[in-house]
Amino acid sequence: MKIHVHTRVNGEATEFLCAPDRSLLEILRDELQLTGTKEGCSTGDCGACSVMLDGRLVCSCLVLAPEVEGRSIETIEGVAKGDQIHVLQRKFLEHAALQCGICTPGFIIAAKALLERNPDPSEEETRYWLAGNLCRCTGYDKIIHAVLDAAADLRGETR
Amino acid sequence: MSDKPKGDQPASDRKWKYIGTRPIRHDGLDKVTGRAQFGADYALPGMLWGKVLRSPHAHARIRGIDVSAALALDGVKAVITGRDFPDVASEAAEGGEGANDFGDLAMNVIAREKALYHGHAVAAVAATTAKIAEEACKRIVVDYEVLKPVLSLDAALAANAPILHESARATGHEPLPKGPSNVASRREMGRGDIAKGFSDADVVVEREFRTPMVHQGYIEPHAVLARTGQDGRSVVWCCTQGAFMVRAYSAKVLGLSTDMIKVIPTEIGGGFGGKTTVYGEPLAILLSRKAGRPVKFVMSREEVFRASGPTSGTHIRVKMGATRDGKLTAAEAVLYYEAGAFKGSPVGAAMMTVFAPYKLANVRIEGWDVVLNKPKVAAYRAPGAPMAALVVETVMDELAEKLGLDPIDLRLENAVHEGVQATYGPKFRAIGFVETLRAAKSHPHYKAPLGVNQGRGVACGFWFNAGMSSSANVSINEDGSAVVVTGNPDIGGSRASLALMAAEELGIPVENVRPVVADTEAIGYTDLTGGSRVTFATGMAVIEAARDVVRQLRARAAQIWSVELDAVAWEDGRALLLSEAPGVHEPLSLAQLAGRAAQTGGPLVGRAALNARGAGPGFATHLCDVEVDRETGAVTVLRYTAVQDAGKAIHPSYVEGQYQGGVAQGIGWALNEEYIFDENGAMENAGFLDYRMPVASDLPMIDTVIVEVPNPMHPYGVRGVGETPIVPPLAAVANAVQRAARVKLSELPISPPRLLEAIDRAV
Amino acid sequence: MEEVRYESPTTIARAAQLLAEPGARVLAGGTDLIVQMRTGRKTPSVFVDVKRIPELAGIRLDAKALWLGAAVPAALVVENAEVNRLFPGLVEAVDLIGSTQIQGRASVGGNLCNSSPAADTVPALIAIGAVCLIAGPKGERRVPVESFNSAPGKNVLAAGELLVGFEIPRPAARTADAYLRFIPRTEMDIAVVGAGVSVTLDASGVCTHARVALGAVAPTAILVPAAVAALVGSRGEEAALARAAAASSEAARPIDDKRGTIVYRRKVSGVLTKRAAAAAFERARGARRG
Amino acid sequence: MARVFFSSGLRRLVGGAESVEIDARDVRELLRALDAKYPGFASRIGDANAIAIDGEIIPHGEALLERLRPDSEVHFLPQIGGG
Repeated sequence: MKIHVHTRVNGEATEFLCAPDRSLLEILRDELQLTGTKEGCSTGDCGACSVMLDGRLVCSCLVLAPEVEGRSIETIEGVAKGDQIHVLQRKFLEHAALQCGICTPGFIIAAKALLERNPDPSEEETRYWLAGNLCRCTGYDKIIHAVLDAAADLRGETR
Repeated sequence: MSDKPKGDQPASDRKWKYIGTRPIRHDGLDKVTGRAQFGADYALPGMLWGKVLRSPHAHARIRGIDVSAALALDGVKAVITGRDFPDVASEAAEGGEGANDFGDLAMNVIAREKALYHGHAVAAVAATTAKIAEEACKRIVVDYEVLKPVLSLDAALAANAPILHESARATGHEPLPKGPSNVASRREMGRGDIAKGFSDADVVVEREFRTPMVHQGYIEPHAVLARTGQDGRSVVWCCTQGAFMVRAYSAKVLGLSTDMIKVIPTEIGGGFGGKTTVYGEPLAILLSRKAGRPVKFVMSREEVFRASGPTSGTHIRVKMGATRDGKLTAAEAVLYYEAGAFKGSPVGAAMMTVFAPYKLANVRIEGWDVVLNKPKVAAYRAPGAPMAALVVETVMDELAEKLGLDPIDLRLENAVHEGVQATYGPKFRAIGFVETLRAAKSHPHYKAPLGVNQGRGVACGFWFNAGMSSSANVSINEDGSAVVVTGNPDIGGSRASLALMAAEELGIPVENVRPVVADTEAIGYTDLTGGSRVTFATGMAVIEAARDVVRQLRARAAQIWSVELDAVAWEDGRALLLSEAPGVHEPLSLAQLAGRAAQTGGPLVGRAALNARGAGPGFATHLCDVEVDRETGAVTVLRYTAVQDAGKAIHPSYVEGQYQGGVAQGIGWALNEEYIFDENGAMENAGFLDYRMPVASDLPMIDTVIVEVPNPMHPYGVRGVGETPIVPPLAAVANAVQRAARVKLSELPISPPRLLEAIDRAV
Repeated sequence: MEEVRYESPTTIARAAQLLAEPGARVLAGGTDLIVQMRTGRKTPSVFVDVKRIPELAGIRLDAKALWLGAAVPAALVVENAEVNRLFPGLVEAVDLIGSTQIQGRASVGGNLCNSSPAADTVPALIAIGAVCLIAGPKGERRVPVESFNSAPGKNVLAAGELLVGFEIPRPAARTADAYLRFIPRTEMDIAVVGAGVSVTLDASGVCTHARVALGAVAPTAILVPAAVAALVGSRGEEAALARAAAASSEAARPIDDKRGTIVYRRKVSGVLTKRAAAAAFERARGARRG
Repeated sequence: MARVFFSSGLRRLVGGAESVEIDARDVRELLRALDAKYPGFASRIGDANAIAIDGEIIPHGEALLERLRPDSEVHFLPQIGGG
């Protein structure tokens, strides 16, 4: 039997029907058409499906859809506010921190979670925090630079 | 002032306005906001979900398939097996990558008489939900006669080995196996007198390595959506390196004419060569035709590992000799490459690249292409070259140590340059190998001190780079902005590079140029994104198309001014009159000319279609520092510098990105990545957890040095840069580990247990 | 096709009732269960989401012990200052469970109940003498962590039983723990070997009490009494650490698999025991009264 | 006269020659001349999938009409794939 789930997605009250064993990722992509959240493995090993669930960074492939009843979700589609992109998004563009771009939404969500709790992370802290996000194109170099630069920017420093 | 377009000047003399700058890529905003649509992001009304039933045996004869129970399941709309496909004759596949054969390709897409690897597609289902399709697959009954699988090169070559293809015979150069064997081909190449070369040597070093099958590891699984109308015409959305390749290959596998299939390339989430052939595309087309509804297939990560195209496991022996003063006298290599279930490993390219960086008069190279019960290999970034370079570069390192020479000096002594005859035959044109060696030697990294249990490795690499066919249109909008249309899926920022080249020719800001990747019916034939060819070859087409439209713009201005075409020049986005009477006619801007297009003959569209010749080879020299934990065998990469000749870097950020990405893949290949098979041929680590690709905390920053020795055959001097970066890292890491741990290695990956064993053995 | 249900009880009693149904599975962080479901290794018919049961969702410290709810996500444990101060080794182990994303969901209870021999928190829990609090139809019972798992994928929970949490005794004075694991990468791997050590020192720095546990080298995590014997009475000097290392290598009964070989795991069991013990001694020397 | 080089693997097809000079204006003429000189040559280089003419590597199927200069150097090569 399908379950009727009420949740908030990117600040908007949202409801959907789902089979109990469907993942949040499947609901976001296939039911809510929020395809910015990507699927790379569905086993929690690549981070492409990263979203915020009640302010916690999680892999949406490892959340069952009925679990989000009454909770709030933030996806990549909610990171830019109106016509203003987030500093991280701007820094990813400026640093050429994406090549194919499939991992980018997950990295931006994860990096945003990092900077919200640690405004001045070291390179090592950043690398370990982002270790659950796989990128196969960049060697991570430009991603790490982009995140550290965004952090500096958010602290009001120029690097 | 000249009466000719700037482009006719030699690239090295030219003053660049946009080339070499780092604009934000045009597709970037969509990709950082989640709007960009990749393969799995498309959906259509009435869409069905496809699933593939895959062989649970690595080697089995298929005696029969009963799909009735699957068809009886509510929600199942179509089921197909090998019997639904036409027989496809053996024929070399053009326009793709590597040595593909259409007959083999068809059998790889779906098994016929035999399943040849664990994961080989046997049947496919389309149903209203993915779950029903999965359940239907479970209800298909396949009658297998399980055969003994062949899982290693040694097993494949053994006398009395089980034979994968009973009717196939080895091709190439004698001596060849008589009768059926798992040898697809054996070739030899070389020149000079090997025996004399080695007898002239003061030092001879021989090394042997085994490397495992590894995967490209793109983060986006293969995905396809196909819709077929009652007229039999199909539209296919898929993430591929080549839309025209998908069209041609699918048409061939399905026995259709090319015009029956239109392929719309989606954004692509990485490929590295792995998306240069077809897997689910023909299945989706046929299912959508049978079901009369759109069908979508998305591979799971496990399917990507088991049933796409990794690259070869290898067994390589290399012997090289040198005089006391460091001159190479002879070199010999024997290369065995796994092709997977069907012939066509990249051993040919390996034979040609193995000694390519060095001047050698006496060479002998032997290459074996061997089939076994593993997935059919596909291209992976400089296919065949990294493993060959691993062995040669470790031999070079050992020669340097034995001769008491600096490892870069030894390479400089023997490095190829313009005019030298490559070991694979032809003479090199202008190349930048020596320049990369010098830049590496003078880099601060090379002089930095090393601590206890630390070591520094040097290694070099070579890749040919490709040209091939490309089409491009450059059209001018009514307000003077421009659109560049090409047929190459953008895998790493190529749109920005192509737009930069058009901007340079047109003389307008790159932000005013929109680069577009077109489908197979909106642009002329274009070979796939691969072989490091897009910025080089498609770039050449874009430059030509832009020059075509510039010629038209000059003609329009000449018409307006009532002067001859030769009297009009194009500079900084404006037509200028080269007359004796300056000030008579104010220059006409691109916007002004565009606004008067209707008045002067109609829309302004430049076109070019070419088969690009003159791809310039790429050379790289890499430095790698590691630290070894002698108690656990763990290796930490401390510092890495990649130096490579780009000819001319169009968008330096994306050139650096190619260097860094290739290095990261190479480090993974060197240290941890491998296909692990159980005794029945099932891959044991078919997921990102145990197929250990580098994560962010595994790597240091990767320094890059872009050397620019212009390619004389490209109007801007461009060389491809995508593939060369993965050639040196295997050896750079291995050499660093060998020096840090004082061991000799003979196998990849240099995983902690393997290294600890080597350390314990050496003590 | 099977119909699947999702339930999110708010009481232990209701959870126990649901868990008595055939095919019922506890859903805590889901980071093991959902993967096992996707790969077909487990086919739950009822998901019993226990995260809305207050007893399972909290961390509480009193004079006697730390009470850790079974479903508390790893991130909350790692962020808890008191847990960090008292049990740095446990935090090290919890912090190693998967990526940041996994930490947002995975729980210590789930790590134990998945009954993998390689679970990182298990040797760490054993080293600090943690006790499992189990509720079920027949009431509550207590089981030491080292006795909880019986074989890979198997544990002492009966139908209808549920792990509520852990009671972890407050450490005595000059007591500290440490946990180390070996993986081929720096993150995102399953332990090839894990070693948890806890030591208590007397005022002069001599070890009076110790616990040493190993993971990933036997069907379940194991205690190593011989390593304890090597440490007790020592000051953590090189020779004692070497004896403890040898004892761990001797005690390990590993298998060859895709993650490591027998020879390798034996050797590294010793290396990690030595290193974790050294860290525990170092910490205990500086540790204030628990 | 274009000079054609034979790598060791091909030499058994041409009586051991390392290279020969052939009078040909394009690759098609060259292959005809080689086949006349060494009967069966053209059909047996099937696995030499690319031809290098003055340093330019061209897939076999595309090379037939390629012009040769009097001083051209020609090599037969295996096929290369790119990633």
